[in-house]
Amino acid sequence: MSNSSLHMTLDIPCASEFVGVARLAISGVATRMNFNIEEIEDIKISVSEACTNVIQHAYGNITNQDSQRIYIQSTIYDDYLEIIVKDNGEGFDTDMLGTDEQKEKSHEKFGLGLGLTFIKSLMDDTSFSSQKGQGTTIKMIKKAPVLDL
Amino acid sequence: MSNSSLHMTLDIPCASEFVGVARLAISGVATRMNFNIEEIEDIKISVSEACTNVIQHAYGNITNQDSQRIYIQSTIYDDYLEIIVKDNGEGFDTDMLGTDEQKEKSHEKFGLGLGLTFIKSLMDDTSFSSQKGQGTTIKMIKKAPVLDL
Amino acid sequence: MVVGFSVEIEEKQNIPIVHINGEIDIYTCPELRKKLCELIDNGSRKLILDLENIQYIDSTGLGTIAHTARAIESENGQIFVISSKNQIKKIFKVSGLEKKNITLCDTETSALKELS
Amino acid sequence: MVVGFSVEIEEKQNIPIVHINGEIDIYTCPELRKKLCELIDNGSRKLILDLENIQYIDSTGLGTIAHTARAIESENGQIFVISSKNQIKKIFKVSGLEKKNITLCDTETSALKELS
Ligand SMILES: Nc1ncnc2c1ncn2[C@@H]1O[C@H](COP(=O)(O)OP(=O)(O)O)[C@@H](O)[C@H]1O
Ligand SMILES: Nc1ncnc2c1ncn2[C@@H]1O[C@H](COP(=O)(O)OP(=O)(O)O)[C@@H](O)[C@H]1O
Repeated sequence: MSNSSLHMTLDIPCASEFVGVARLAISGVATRMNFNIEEIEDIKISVSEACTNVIQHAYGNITNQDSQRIYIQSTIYDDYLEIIVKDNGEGFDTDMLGTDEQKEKSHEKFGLGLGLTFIKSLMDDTSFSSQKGQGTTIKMIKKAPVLDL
Repeated sequence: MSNSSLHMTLDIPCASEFVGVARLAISGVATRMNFNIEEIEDIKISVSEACTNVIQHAYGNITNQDSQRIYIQSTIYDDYLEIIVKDNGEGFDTDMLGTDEQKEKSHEKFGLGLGLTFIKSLMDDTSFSSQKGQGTTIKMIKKAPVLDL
Repeated sequence: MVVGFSVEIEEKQNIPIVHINGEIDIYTCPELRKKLCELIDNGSRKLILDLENIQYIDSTGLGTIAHTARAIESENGQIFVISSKNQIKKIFKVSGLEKKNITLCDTETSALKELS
Repeated sequence: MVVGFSVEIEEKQNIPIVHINGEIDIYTCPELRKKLCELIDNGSRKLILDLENIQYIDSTGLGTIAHTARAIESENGQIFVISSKNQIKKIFKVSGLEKKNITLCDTETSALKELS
């Protein structure tokens, strides 16, 4: 089944004042899928965390502000919502996730290393890919509510 | 001044359930500009009217559902918000706007010919361009609130 | 927050009061249109539409109200729209619909008074 | 609707109660952080954060609370967070912050009782 007819793309600046825009747009999509209020909150937080990571980590040494963007894509499938948050930033070595070195770095930057933990615990499936110099992509899936008929 | 750092693009399917998503995203942007509640309502209605027009009129004889999209762009400038709503539909002859023939057509389609009237009266500036076979673009501007300092 | 859309019908003094909740746009309009058609098919010629609890309405919603009003116009049908919100009054004014058999009222009480 | 963000401070039993309104995210956090730093700089070691009227909070908000708690930990400082919402309780649980000098309470009354 082709689902590009239920596909949305949002392209926002890598700036903290636009994270709320991403949250609002995605909550609009989620509402159309009959997710309940708590599930919509889970989705909003996860998208925010992914955007926040882009703002905090993705474009560290890249100075051209205009090219610093966050791409949010969502596709509605019969039984799940797929969300992709993508950047064209520096990328990073995903092997270092969970290591002491990463935790230390997180703390330096005022973070708690909670962003990815939140996404993993609030969404049903998460996959992460990153390439140095290419950028980072996080894909998350939330299962659609099973309706009582 | 380059403002692409304050530029947002939203690409949604040409489907009625996504008009609310456009409304939510644009209200998020407008909030960041300190528009008041009434101005944000004006902006939401105008964007909805433009999207509704795309759904009702743009892709009449085009059968490939996947390519039927609505593109919403917004750019924050110092003293105004610019919003563009674009489609790649059939386009139409803008000279017919306001004619009896158009009014009759509107009524047939359950419309009142109110969409563009609303946009013009709720926004500060509106411009419309359409080319047969190419699609339609509507550009609207809402002046930023003057802050009492 | 996006609120669910609902249309509920109550009757007072033999007049159906249509309470609408949520956002009236191209997505939700078909449901509203269906309910209004049912009322007219069942013989109602005076209707009260309560818009106090809607979060949003645009030309699609006004179009639905206008078409309903037009359908009952020849039989002296009338629609009273309840809304105290400035934004809604404003777009009714822009639309020019109020001249016809559509009347805006601030409260349910004043709508019922006008109808009795 | 997007609600404006505000942080207001009230004092009861000599304890500052920080009432937060709106959404706590990467955009609004700096303002919250600033207010919390001011309180600590002025000598407060016990704080109540009232999250009853926030519409949203994520790891950025929890990070700010955690950093504040850590700053006063060595002086027996404590933060009481008021929230009756399940969603907020859930993310506090996921974050593991509750183990430290941060306590979740359902109401202001119970927070004040714990502190006295
Ligand atoms: N989009 C991204 N670009 C570059 N690095 C990232 C990105 N997202 C996450 N990271 C890396 O993964 C680490 C873990 O992220 P996270 O769990 O959200 O914790 P925190 O943001 O608090 O450090 C970050 O510290 C950062 O090094
Ligand atoms: N995106 C579009 N694509 C093609 N035609 C359009 C588009 N937008 C508007 N139109 C044309 O302009 C007319 C006037 O639009 P409008 O004022 O919104 O009234 P209504 O939608 O009620 O007919 C429409 O009837 C239609 O013929």
